[in-house]
Amino acid sequence: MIVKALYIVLSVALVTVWGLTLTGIVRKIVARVHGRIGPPVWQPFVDIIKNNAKRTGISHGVMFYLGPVFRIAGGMGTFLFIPVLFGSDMFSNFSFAGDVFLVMYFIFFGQLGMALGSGEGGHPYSAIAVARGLAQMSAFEVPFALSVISLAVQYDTFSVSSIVAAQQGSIFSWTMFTNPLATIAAIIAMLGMNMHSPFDVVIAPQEIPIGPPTEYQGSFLGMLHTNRGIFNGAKLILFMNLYFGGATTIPEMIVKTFCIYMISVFVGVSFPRFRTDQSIRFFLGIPTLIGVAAVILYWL
Amino acid sequence: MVSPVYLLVVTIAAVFLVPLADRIGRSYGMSVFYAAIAAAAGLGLFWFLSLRGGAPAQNVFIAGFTGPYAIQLQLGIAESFVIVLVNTVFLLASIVLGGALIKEKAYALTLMLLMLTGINGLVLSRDLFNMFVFMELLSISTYALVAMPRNGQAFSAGFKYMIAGGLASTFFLIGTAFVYRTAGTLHLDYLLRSPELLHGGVGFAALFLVIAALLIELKPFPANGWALDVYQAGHPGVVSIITTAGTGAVLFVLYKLLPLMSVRMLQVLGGAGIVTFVFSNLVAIKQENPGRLLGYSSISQTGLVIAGMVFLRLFGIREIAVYAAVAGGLFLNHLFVKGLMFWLSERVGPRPIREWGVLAGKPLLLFLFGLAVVALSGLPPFPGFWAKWEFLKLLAANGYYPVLGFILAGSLIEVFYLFRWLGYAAVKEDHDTISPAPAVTLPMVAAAILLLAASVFFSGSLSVREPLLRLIPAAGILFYLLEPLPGRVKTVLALAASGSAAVIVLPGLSGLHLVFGIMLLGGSLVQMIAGLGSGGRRRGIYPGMVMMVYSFAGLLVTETALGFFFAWEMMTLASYLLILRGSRSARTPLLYMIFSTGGAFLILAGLITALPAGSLSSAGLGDLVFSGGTAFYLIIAGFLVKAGVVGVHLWLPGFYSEADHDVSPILSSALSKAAVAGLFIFMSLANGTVPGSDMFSVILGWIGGLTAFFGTLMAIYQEDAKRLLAFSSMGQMGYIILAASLMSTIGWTAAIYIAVTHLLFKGIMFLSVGGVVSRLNTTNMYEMGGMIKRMPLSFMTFLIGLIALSGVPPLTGFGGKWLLYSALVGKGWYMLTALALFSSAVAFLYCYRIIHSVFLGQLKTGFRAVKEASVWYLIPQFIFVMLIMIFSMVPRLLIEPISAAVGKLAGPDLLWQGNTVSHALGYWNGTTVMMVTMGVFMVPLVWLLSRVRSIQKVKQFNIVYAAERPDRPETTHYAHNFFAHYTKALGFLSLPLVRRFWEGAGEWISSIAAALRHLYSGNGQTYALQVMLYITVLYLFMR
Amino acid sequence: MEQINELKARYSISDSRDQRPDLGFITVDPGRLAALLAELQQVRGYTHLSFITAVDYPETGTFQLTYMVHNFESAHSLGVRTVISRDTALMESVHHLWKQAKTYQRELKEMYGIDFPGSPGVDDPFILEGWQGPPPMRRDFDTRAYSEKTYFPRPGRKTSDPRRHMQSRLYPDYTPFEEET
Amino acid sequence: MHNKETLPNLGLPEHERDLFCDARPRVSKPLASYIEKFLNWSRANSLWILAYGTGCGAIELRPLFTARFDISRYGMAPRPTPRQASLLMIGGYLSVKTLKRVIRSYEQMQNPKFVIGLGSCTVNGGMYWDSYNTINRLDHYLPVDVYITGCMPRPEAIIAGFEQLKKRIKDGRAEGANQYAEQFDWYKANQKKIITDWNMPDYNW
Repeated sequence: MIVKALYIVLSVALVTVWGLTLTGIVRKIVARVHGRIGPPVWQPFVDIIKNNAKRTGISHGVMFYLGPVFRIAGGMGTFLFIPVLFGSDMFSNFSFAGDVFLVMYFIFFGQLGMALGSGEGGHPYSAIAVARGLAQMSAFEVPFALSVISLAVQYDTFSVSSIVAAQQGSIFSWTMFTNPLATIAAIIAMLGMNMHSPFDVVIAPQEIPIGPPTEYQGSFLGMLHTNRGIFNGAKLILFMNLYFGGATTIPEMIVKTFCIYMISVFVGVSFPRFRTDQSIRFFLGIPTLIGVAAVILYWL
Repeated sequence: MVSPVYLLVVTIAAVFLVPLADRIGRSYGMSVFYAAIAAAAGLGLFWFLSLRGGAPAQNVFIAGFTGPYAIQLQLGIAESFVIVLVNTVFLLASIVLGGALIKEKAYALTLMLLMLTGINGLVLSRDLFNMFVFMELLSISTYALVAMPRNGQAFSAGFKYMIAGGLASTFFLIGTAFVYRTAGTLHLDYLLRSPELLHGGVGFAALFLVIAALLIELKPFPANGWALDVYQAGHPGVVSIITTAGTGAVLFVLYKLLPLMSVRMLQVLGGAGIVTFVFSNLVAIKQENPGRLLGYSSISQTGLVIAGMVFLRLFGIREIAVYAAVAGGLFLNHLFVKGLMFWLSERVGPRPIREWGVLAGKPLLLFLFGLAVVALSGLPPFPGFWAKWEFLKLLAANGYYPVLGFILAGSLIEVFYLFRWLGYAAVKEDHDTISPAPAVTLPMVAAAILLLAASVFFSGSLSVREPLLRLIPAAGILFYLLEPLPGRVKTVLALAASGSAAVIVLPGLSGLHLVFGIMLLGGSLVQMIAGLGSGGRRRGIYPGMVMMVYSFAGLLVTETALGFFFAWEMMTLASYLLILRGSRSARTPLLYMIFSTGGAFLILAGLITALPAGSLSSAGLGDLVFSGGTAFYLIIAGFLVKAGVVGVHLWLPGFYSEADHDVSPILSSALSKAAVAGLFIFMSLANGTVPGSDMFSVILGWIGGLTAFFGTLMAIYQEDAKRLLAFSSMGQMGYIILAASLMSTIGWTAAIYIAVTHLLFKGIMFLSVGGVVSRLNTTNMYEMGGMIKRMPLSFMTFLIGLIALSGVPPLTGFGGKWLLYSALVGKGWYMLTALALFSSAVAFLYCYRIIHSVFLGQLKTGFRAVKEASVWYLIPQFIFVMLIMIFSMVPRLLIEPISAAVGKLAGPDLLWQGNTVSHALGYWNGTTVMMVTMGVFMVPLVWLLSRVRSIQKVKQFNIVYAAERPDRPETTHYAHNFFAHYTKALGFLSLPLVRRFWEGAGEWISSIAAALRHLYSGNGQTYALQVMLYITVLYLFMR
Repeated sequence: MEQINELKARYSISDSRDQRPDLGFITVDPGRLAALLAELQQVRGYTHLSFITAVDYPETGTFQLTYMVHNFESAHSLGVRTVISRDTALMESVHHLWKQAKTYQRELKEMYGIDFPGSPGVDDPFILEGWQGPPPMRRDFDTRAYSEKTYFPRPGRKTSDPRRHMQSRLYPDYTPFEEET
Repeated sequence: MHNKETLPNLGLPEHERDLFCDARPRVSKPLASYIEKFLNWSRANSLWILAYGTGCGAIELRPLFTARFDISRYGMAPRPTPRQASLLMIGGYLSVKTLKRVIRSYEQMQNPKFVIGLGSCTVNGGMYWDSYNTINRLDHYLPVDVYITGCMPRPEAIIAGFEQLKKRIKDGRAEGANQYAEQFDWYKANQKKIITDWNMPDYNW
């Protein structure tokens, strides 16, 4: 019991540090591509410290107060239901508590709580942003769901651990190679999930200042930023497990998640922004068809 | 035994006595008049009772001859039955007419008495010529009485009536002559003894003319234009006699002639009856005048009675009890109801049906009217219901499915216009009032009581043995009588009544029945507590509510098909009453009634088709035979209509949302489960015996999936909080149907699991919103906002409900989703899995929309002082919240009993290991998930709490507003047209195509009705021509 | 210009001149202005009101108002001028001819204190929120004194004429013309 | 919540007072010096800017984000909402009307918060010094940490100003928020002297 608790602490610490560092690295890389020097890699940590070091704060009420708590609980929970390293007891987390559907639905836990919290803030921009975010979410969920169903058909299981186990062996037993269509559909869905450009109308900073967290500051914001690291890490690890053969060691995990993240960064810096209705139509178009094809391919 | 002659003697003697007594004084004349009629009715009753007691039938020969030349009167059980009915109604109608008669001279009284003599004579006499004489007596007195109002319209109507009546008499007389010429006798008994006498061309022609004449007297469609003006122009009292007693006598003559007819004749005659039934109902749709509408309705009922007895004869049935059950039941129903309705129209006065809102302020009259409408529509517990059931059962047993279909279609049309009318009456629009008139009200009450007594009689003689079923209407009436009590007292009484039903019923149930019993009864009971939160008298809620709960119990307890259908129809009726009271428009209850009745008719058709061969008495549910498939599919289709699947969901949003705030939760959370219960009861009955069930489950699955999707999609566009929740219920029903269609252990477990959790969270959400709405007096979400500040408890429960609804772990909703997807993927329905996943993602949209628009965002200026919802609204919510939390902590508590109740079906079972549930593909440990969630929730919370000292609590306008300050809360709250971009992207999916389709269908039917109306030109000559043509066509068919 | 000549007599136009082929000015009595503008708009095709502006002449105690109207067909702009007394500072509103006139009139009310009775919202603040001093665009309003009194001037501020300052920075040897004379 | 003393909010009509928080701003004492030193380091290295482009200065801020000047290397980033920003950049002259918005934005930022006045106009009114509608000295209305003079200052000058500010922060001298809370009445009096239609609470939380 205590050992497990220690493992969990270790695991969460690992994903927090790596998730935030990854954000820092990516910022640095993007800056270099722009020809800038860019912020230091540890900048996300400084930001979090700074935010928590705010001496005052405001709260609009209990739900507002709990919003970031929900958010970070959602992030940590999502992470804790995913096995991080294949075959490692230390980093298996609570993956015995549920399968891939649990993870898919737990993702919503934090988003829902955050949406509620920002809703109590009473700011119209928060509500607008949540409306956009939910609309977009419902759309990218379709290719992702199809992709996961295709995996379930392919591997005959919902269990993330089993899916990872089935991909062991050579690099060519990764889902990426055995089921490329599902992988493509999921990667496109991931672009929406990560809310990078072209799907960042949710937080459109110039138009609806930063979206849902418009009213959040100080410790709340620090918590949201921490969650960004955890949640990003969790999502990347999930994708790594489902499509890229999982990882057996921490360095492998780091390399793989980095590469997966770079996909959405690459797309993000290359494309302008979609309007909400455009992104809904986009996700329900080609990506969905790819997902359908992936399912049908394994159905037959 | 008193000789039947005295029946005629009494009235004829009175014909002479009345003028004499009238000389002495008006009141003496009237007294003699009423005494004579009362005596006649009393004689009828006496005979009926003694004949039932076993006394032999009497044959009396008068006029000094013995048969075949004598005047023969026969008094058997059938005759006495008709005599007692027609005389009673005649008596009641005369009381209604009292006011009009007293202004006339004595001859009006004598005419009335002559009319009664004619009627009684027709019933009693056994030879054709006497029948002719009595018919003439009836006709002539009718012409005169019709013209009694002495205006142009009445004269013209009477004249048209006379032309056609004259034609009919002529044909009858010619036919009688031919019969005499061919057979040498006019005595029915002789003719029956040697039917060969009427064989051959002349014999046929003779019989044809007689039958055609009788048919014309019964005003068959379309040769009935001549009669219809009478309904509009005549005094309602007189008209009620014509259409009940007069028609009854002629119908009885037809009944007496039935054994003479050939199969061909019977078929054509039955067809004529059905055509009359269907098309008269169709034309009635377009009627605005109550008299005329009732006229069409009477004619259609007459058609149905004709069809009833003719088909029975055609099926070779000789037992008089069956005729009594079918034709007698239909006739009795028609008799009292039409009497009641015509008298009511006298009471309301010359108003088109749209203005019958004057009844809304008169509980007794409205009750009587509602009773009449319900009875006439063939709903239980009235005789029409039992009679129709028997009739349709016989039709199905003999393979007359098209006829069955026509009757159901006609009945549906009938339900439409009758309930539309009831809707007009129930919605108070003008403040006109009608003066009291006990002389009219008393007969109506009497008729209603007689009708109810007859209902008891019929239900007793026919097969509904479970006492609980009889309690359903009894409870309704009891609570109607308790109406004057204060609302809270009635709530407590209703709780007690429903609670005792639950206590009595539940221990006797097992398996799925028990699960649904707990859901339906327990769910309703808990939510009924909310009723204590509303003050006032709350008229009209509890009769429906208690009836509904008892119907739930009945549905689960009953073991017979008839019992099931009875309970089902009672439930429909009860819920109709509930929505009628709460609804703002007449449209919603009407739509509900149409679709519910349509669904019920599908179930009815399926049930009687599935009845095992040769079961005249009622068959058990277990005996139903589904091997043909059709019956099963019809039943399932019926339940799907009731569940409101996409395509037939038109009634759903209004129905779930427009009732009172404490009633809507029950309708949406519990009543919706009745359809599910029915679905499961019949699917488990039929499991494995239905051919082609693979295809069936695929189709059912897609219906469920599309319902889930479209229900959800439409929910996100609603501006009305309750409508949003209603569409959400539609979506959840879709999941349930989808899961049920899988026909696997996990699938059914999922379906029932979702049903249970839906009951819980939808109950919470509706009650919470109901509590809010009852404080704010608006259901528009954009007018609300910020209620978390004023109603934190309601918010809390709503939030729990919402998390459960959305399927986010750790609450119960996730279990349903997990089971559903597991079962779907296990079955290999991948596209449906994706559709379900998409729907559940879209569900987040409306979830957020409602909680944000109502509880979060900006508190509006006008609502700054509202209080937390009533504690009575909160108690049921907290009970449900407790249940949700328990089931979330230990899902095993819920899933295991359900899967035990489901039993073993196709597909893998669920395996348990501690709190982990697993199947071949996946696994889930709800308890661990809950623990982990609480753990990860606590850590950041503790950190934030350590910082709480530095946090300033601010108010709603302390927001960053682009360096401005918000102007008003109303303009700062983002709530209207919340998902505009969704409309832009996927709006084409939510176009009201279904509504347009049904409106188109309605339009189409209505234009047919309008076209048919052109038959009625108002010209006497045309009508005469129509009669001639009708007879010609009839001849061509019968030949 | 024939058009103007036609109008001249009827509206007692006191002065008219063509600045450019597509731009002319006429001056009219304040009392006849609205009628003239109505005819220009409805009969003469000057359908567009470009702006209304005022010039303050404290010397003569008058405001000169200019209503610039434009004819899209002939691409001709016409400035209709009128002179009103500075003391009463009252003018007839033309918002019934052009809705947007109310905005210009509101501005003139705020900046010059010229009232247009009946013009919708003419008393609402236009760009100055809660201004309580005299109308700031009147030439007899001393903004510097007002500023010094109101806005905490920072002591020690040195002010130099930008032109001379730049001349001395860039061309130290240059002697300005006016100083020569 | 700790400060029992409330503001009268007389500028608001009666029915609107309940819509705004009426608490006074409060002084937040710095923590123990070694912790505060660390925290100040983080504050100095994570300056999030709320750029209020009140005047021509706004145009000079744009180049800061380009590859040539790149202030992101100092951990600085623009932030669209005052709630999350710690540095308010006043980009030029302030009319009375703009000042009102600036005050509101400043008050909506959370302690610690810093102000940089950009250009001569914020120092002494600049070329608008005698205008009837432009303030002369920003520090009479808000506590200014650093003034960057010039008309307009070049990006290099602005970066130098940032360095100055970071130094002040690290030295623990950038306590403008506390100063504002301490001398709240003085600031408020100055503000209300020129902003006559005060239709907001006395302190915009």
